[in-house]
Amino acid sequence: MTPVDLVWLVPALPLAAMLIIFFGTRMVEIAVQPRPAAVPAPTDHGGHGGHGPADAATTPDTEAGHDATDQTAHTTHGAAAAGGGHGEHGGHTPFWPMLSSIIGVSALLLSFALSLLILWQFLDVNGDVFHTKNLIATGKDIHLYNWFTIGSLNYSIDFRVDTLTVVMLLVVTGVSTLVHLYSIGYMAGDPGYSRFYIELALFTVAMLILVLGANFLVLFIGWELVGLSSYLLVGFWFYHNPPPPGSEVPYPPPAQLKAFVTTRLGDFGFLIGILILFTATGTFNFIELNTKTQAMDKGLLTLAMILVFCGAVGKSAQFPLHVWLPDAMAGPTPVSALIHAATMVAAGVYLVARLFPIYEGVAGPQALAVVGYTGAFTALFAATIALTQNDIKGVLAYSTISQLGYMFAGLAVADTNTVGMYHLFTHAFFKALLFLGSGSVIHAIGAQDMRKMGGLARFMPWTAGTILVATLAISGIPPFSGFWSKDPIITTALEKGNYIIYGLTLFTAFLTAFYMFRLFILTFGGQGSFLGLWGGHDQYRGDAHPRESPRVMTFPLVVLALATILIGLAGFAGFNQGFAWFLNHGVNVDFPVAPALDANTFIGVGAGVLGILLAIAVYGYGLRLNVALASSAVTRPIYRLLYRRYFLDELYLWLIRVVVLGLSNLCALFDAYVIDGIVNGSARAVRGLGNITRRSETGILQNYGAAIFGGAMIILILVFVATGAIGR
Amino acid sequence: MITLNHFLVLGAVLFVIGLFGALSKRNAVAILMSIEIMLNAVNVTLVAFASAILNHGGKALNGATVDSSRLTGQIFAVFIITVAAAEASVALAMIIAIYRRRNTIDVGEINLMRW
Amino acid sequence: MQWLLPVIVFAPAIAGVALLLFPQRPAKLIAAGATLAVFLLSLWLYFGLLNGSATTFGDVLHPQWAVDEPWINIALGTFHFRVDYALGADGLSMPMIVLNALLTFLAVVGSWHIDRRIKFYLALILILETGVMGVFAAFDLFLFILFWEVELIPMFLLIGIWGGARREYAAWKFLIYTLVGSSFTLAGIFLIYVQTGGQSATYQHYASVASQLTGSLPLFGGSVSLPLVLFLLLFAGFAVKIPMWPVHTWLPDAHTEAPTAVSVLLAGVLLKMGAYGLIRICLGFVPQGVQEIAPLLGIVAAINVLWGAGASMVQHDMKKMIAYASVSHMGYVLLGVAGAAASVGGASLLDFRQAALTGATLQMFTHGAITGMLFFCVGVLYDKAHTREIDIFGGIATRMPREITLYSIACFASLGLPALAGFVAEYLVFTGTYALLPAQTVFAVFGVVLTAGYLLWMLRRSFFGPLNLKWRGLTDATLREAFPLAALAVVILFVGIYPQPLVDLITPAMQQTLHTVVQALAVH
Amino acid sequence: MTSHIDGIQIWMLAPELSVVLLGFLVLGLDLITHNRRVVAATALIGLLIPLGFTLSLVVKQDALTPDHTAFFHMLVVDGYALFFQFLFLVIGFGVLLVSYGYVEKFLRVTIGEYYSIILLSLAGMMLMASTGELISVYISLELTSIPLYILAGLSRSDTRSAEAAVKYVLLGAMSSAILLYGMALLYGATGTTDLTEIARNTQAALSSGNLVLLAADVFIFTGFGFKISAVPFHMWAPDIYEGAPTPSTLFFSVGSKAAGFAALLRVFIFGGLAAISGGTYLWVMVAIVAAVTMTLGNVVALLQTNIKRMMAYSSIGQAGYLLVGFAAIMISNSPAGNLGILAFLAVYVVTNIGAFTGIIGLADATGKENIRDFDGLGRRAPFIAAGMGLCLLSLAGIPPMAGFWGKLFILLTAWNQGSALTWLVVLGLINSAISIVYYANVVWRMFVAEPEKRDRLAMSGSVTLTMAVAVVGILALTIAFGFLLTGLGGGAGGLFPTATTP
Repeated sequence: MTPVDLVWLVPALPLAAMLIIFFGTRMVEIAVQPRPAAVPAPTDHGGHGGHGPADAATTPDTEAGHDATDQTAHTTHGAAAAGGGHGEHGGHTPFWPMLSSIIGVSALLLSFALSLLILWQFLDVNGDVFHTKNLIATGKDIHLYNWFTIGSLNYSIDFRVDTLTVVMLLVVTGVSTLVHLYSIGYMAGDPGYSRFYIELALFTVAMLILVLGANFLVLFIGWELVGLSSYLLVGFWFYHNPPPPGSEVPYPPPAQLKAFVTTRLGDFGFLIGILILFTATGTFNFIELNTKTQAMDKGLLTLAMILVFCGAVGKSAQFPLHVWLPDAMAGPTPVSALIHAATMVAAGVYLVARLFPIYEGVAGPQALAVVGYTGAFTALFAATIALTQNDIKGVLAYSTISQLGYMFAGLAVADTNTVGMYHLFTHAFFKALLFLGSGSVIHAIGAQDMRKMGGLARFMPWTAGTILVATLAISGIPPFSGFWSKDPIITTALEKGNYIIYGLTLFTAFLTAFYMFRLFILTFGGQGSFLGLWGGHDQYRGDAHPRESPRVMTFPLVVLALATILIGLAGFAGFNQGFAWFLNHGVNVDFPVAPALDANTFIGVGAGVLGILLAIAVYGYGLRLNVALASSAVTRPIYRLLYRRYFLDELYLWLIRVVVLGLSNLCALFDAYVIDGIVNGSARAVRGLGNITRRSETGILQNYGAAIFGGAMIILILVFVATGAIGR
Repeated sequence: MITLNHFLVLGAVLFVIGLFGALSKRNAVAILMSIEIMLNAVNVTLVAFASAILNHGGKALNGATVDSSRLTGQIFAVFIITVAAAEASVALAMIIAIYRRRNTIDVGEINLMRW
Repeated sequence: MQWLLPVIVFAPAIAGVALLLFPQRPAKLIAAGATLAVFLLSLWLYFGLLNGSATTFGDVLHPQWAVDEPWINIALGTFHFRVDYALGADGLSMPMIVLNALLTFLAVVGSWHIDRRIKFYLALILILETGVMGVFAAFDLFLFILFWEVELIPMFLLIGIWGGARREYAAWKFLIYTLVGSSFTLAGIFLIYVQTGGQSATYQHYASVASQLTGSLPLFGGSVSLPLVLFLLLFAGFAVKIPMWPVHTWLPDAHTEAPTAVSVLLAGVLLKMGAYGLIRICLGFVPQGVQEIAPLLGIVAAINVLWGAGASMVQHDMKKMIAYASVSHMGYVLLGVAGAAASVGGASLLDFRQAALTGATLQMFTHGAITGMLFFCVGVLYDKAHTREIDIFGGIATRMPREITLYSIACFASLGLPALAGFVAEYLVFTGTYALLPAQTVFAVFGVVLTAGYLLWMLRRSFFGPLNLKWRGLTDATLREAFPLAALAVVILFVGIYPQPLVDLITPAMQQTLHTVVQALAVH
Repeated sequence: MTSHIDGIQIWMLAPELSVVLLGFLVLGLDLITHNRRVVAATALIGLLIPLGFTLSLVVKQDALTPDHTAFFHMLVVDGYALFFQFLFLVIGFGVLLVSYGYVEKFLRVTIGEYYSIILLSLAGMMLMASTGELISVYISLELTSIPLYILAGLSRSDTRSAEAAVKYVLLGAMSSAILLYGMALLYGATGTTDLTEIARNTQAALSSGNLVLLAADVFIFTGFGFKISAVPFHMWAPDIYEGAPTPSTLFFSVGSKAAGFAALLRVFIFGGLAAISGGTYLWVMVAIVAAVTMTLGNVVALLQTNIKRMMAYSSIGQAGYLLVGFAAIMISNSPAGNLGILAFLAVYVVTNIGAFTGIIGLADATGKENIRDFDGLGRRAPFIAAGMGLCLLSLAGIPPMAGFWGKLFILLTAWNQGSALTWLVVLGLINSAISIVYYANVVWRMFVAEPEKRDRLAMSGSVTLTMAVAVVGILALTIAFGFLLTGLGGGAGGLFPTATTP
């Protein structure tokens, strides 16, 4: 019984936690709540406070009463709800909800520990400790149970643990643990506190199922379930009032709907792809697919792989299905950090990495080409939008989309999934850090519009410092982790002679650095000495009283920052190669997966530096470039185009309104008028026939007699004619 | 020489005359009389057939031979006459009844019930 | 165990008639008791078999607990009229029997608040249960059609007396639609009875001669293939019940006007009678007929899915939306059957046929549970708010968390979320049919997206967002109201996570059916 | 064939004789006593005597004359005749019982007179089923009809009753005239009025004779078609049904229709008219008539507001289904088709009695007879309403009531004739779908519609008893339909001397 055999515990622990909270502490919490005298009228705070928060999505409840208490609880923190995107602050969490969070966190800690053990077991190649030799090469299949077997078709619930899985396990459990921890502070006093932990746990379970799945069936189950938890968490504050018109802040109810349906659109392609593969090979299992697909028709296989990639496009918010991710920021910030930055959105990347042997080896080159160009284009596309956004989470959202684009590009250009996966690995940490940091800011000042910030560094040094680290990392500045994962993508693209992707990614690197530092300066700094980070006069443009967040929130920031730095430093010690070795089942890859000391690297880094300098120049030293661009007649439309996100949302809305609803109305009307018209018409026809025939019944005796004899005569003549007796 | 067909034609003509009367007269009693004519037409036909079969040594129209000593046709006619009388009496009673109620025996006006 | 099946079939009706003789007061308790007893009996059958020596419900040739007595048996010259009182259960019918028993029980519990002419109401529901049970348990074609029409009048009256505003129109539409359809089915039964020698009408007989049933009929000088005619005639009645586009328009009216519990039964089990007939009789006894038309049937199935989804998208009445949703979901059953019968690939694709057909059968069960749950949810909401207008609500999730939680579970099950029952069936159907009818399947799969669209849109409009102050006084579902929902939720979750017990019992029956289908293919 | 009259022959005539005597007895009793109960009891109990005779004949069939005929083939006491005798006795029971309360309320005759008229007509009907000879067919037909004319006109208050009587008697006379003309031609063509001989002689073909035979066939069919109210000879039915007192209407709808079919089958099959050479197209005539009859009956019934008029059209529709079976017989002397007709009639009689019992019950209590007057009857008189609903649904052919089996079987026999009648069967099925609309409409009124006043209606014991009997009868027929068919198998077979000895 080695750790890897217990891998099912990794998802099982959060599941247990979820059930315990659902049926245990949450129930008690509801039970012990005082009954309110009357249901208070909902009140509105700061333009758009929520009211009557309740835990619709997961909470069974004995009486509607507790909502009222939630309401009162809410009103005390109402002002903090301003911005419509985040919950109450500084409220203290009662005992039972607190217990829920403790249960959640401890469960996650255990899973994380177990994952670490499994990593150790994998690294222990000679089986000195665990007596499992060379697990790294073979991996481990774990058969849980059968759904059913039909003839030779096998629908079974299997897990597979191999190096790729282990990496994902670590990322998911690690980041998830920190977010659980962080949320204790961030969600403090929120009426849906326990519900939050239930849904967070649900997400973790689903994500773990996704990465553990040994076949498309299990993977798809996890795939859809993370979609569900994303839906629930995005809509966590479903009861808030809509934000005022013109605000960049997304609104939960439509956002959650958008998130689910858009990804479903991708899943449509995904499912078709699965069906093609299944029909051709008769199996869902990834390992079997690697070999069985070789017999498949190349063109069909390529098509299938492209369709499968559609799923990734949806889940990882690539163009053109990226529109849901920015809106998904309507969820609480920890959720954005965990689901919509670090883990779930990376599922698409994981999917391609998981199927990389088929993509790279078996299927036609077109498949990977599609992946690569989509990724590269999306990277640039999202970056351009990020330049203009004012909502701090909005910028981060688009940067996420852009970085995911990098990952796909990386998968496409390299001969191994290492490059892309490594960027996923590093990105998970620094992007989570960025989001949690922004969350800490929002938590402090109750607003998320960067124009309402500035100079916060002096109030919240920890947050500022950690975010700076992340910003440098994402800008690809050595020695931070981002440099080690991002630069290889750019350089490999060049070495492969794929100049388009090279150009796109390179330019994107420049833009990334620019908008990230724009974000940093607008938030924490300003104009003046040291970018107004310290000293100088107060740069704060808002009206709240910012203060550093509690330890429970800053601690995860520090941990993540350390991770970013350490992974970066480890890079000098050939960590990249080690990662590659591990990911390739203990085989050393013969090509560079780390930036070498050559021109390309300098160009890559240079792009980043350039971006940073420009940002400093504009936002630190008042170079009025941005204002000029935004106002000049020539560039104004472009600025507007970017600011309005290329009007894609409007386009989709129009499509839905006109095409989908139009056709739907057509169906409904056809039913109502054509089909029912025929039905009712025929009924009316029968009655009409009756109405005509009944007129023959005149009531006059002699007509009846005439009918008798006339009828007899007609029949007689008919019979005679028929028998040929007459007229012959 | 008068053959069977003459009698048959006579019967048919009588029948049609009766029928015409039954369908055209408005007076219920007249209709009743017309019906009697129709019945008598039947009687003529029956008796004609009977005598014809007798003369042809019991050969029926379609060539089948039967015991020629029978007087079935005539007997049938007698029965018809008798029953017709009974029927007529009942009919007259009914006509009187309707006359009592409606003061008319014009069948054109006896049409309370229709459709 | 011989006596068990007849008891399950006839006990409800007897209880129903007895109900009319008893005084008002205990009526609900009696009805609930009777239905519960029937449900437990059906479970006994089910699990007694699971644990018992037998490992399967067998197939149409080897039904369990079979009863077979000649009822009408007269021979005159060359003409032989024989009707058997033949009951039995196999992998196809048993899940339906359990489902019917469960839903009827829940329906009785769910109509606890009804007081108007309650005795008559419950009696009709019980008679209805017997009718439906008979359809699933009958093993003789004439017996089948007899039970098939028993259900009509109770349903007619249930809609007519306890229905909504347009109940008169709905009830009559339901009655006439169904009757016209079933009169063609009866003609088909005559034809198949005469064509197969007219010696016996038992399923075993037809199943054994199914593959020899070929040839053609003279028609207006020309000639048409006999199996095709047979299929079209027999299918006419089933198509109305399923309901298949374009004869589906009775369903939205009936479901919308009927009282909650009756809508549950309508969508839960009555539609399944059509699907059952399609699989058992059309596919089982005239496989060639289905084969000749399978691609077309697949296309119609896809239309069903998309059309139903589209129509649901623009409904303003929750019940009507769910009604159209069941039109959409029954399309998957059609698709599965069409796939199983498609003549491409021959016997080589047997496994995929198996998957498709098993999926279709599973879909019958899951859709019954899910849609039943959905209608219960709407019912609870309606009893409190007295409206079903989607846009009239808003943010009421804050008022009735328990109700909305269960409602959302039902919705997610309906849109095919994994770990809930709907997904299992749909996934199975898709994986099966794609191999046989790719194009049709692709279109049908797109229905999954639309379903998510309209269901979640409905959730968003009615339950989320700021509370519409109008509904401030709304109270949450009481435990009694929530009981049927919770019960169904448990079933849905169980099947969604661990479908094996169900599938293992369905599979053998499907194998036998497919055996004849493949034989027919060989004949082709 | 025995040349002289002996005891056996008297015994064979005993059922009809005893019914006639019973009629006179009741009439006389009515003069002596004024106790209605005594008279009614006598009639009802008295009916057990003919029933006993019939049963004795059934049991001791082998003790009869070898060819089951008496009085020189005038009387044929085969299974077919016995079945109809039994059926008519059942009808007698039902009508007498249900009309008990109605008579004194609404009619201008005493119960004794009314009963005696019915009994005499009943005797005629029994004879119609068991005569083997044209003259006696005619006599028994008139013996049936003349009392019916009287029954139509007995209402005390209602003007429509007298009108109905006049129409009925005049049209009846016309129809019997054409029937007689047909018989005359038949006699001329075959030289005999004895059905067995006719059957034999029709085989000998002669073209001129065939024309006459065909004409005879058509005229005779017309004559009986009037009795069974087949389109286009149906037109009297709605008016007479509506105008006549309701118990009389019931008697017409079951008694005279059944008698009509009894005689029709007897003449056409026993007399071999169905099988005349060159008559091969006769079935087309019957099929067309059947199609028109059921369609017109059901379609027009949809629009009626008076329940009795609706029932009239419904009975026309039912006649259509019966004619479908008759068409099957005309194609090939199929015993099955014949059996179908008998079984259908048996079920039809019981269900129709039940349905009319409901109507009479309402008329008894309220004197109303419009369909709207049935609103809420389900709550004003639950048992009567339930029974009536059951019967109506049975008429509509909704399972599990016996009507479903009857319709299913008769249509199946037609379908079994090969593709010739397929269209007719499908039309029949569609018609039954249509018919359900107006039957279910009454059910809707009784159980769904709200009554203007909720009072409980007091139903007379006789009505309730009749309804109970009818309901039990239907359920019994449903379950025992198999036995009914097997039991009748002999009865129907008895009609086919050729079939039994090929």
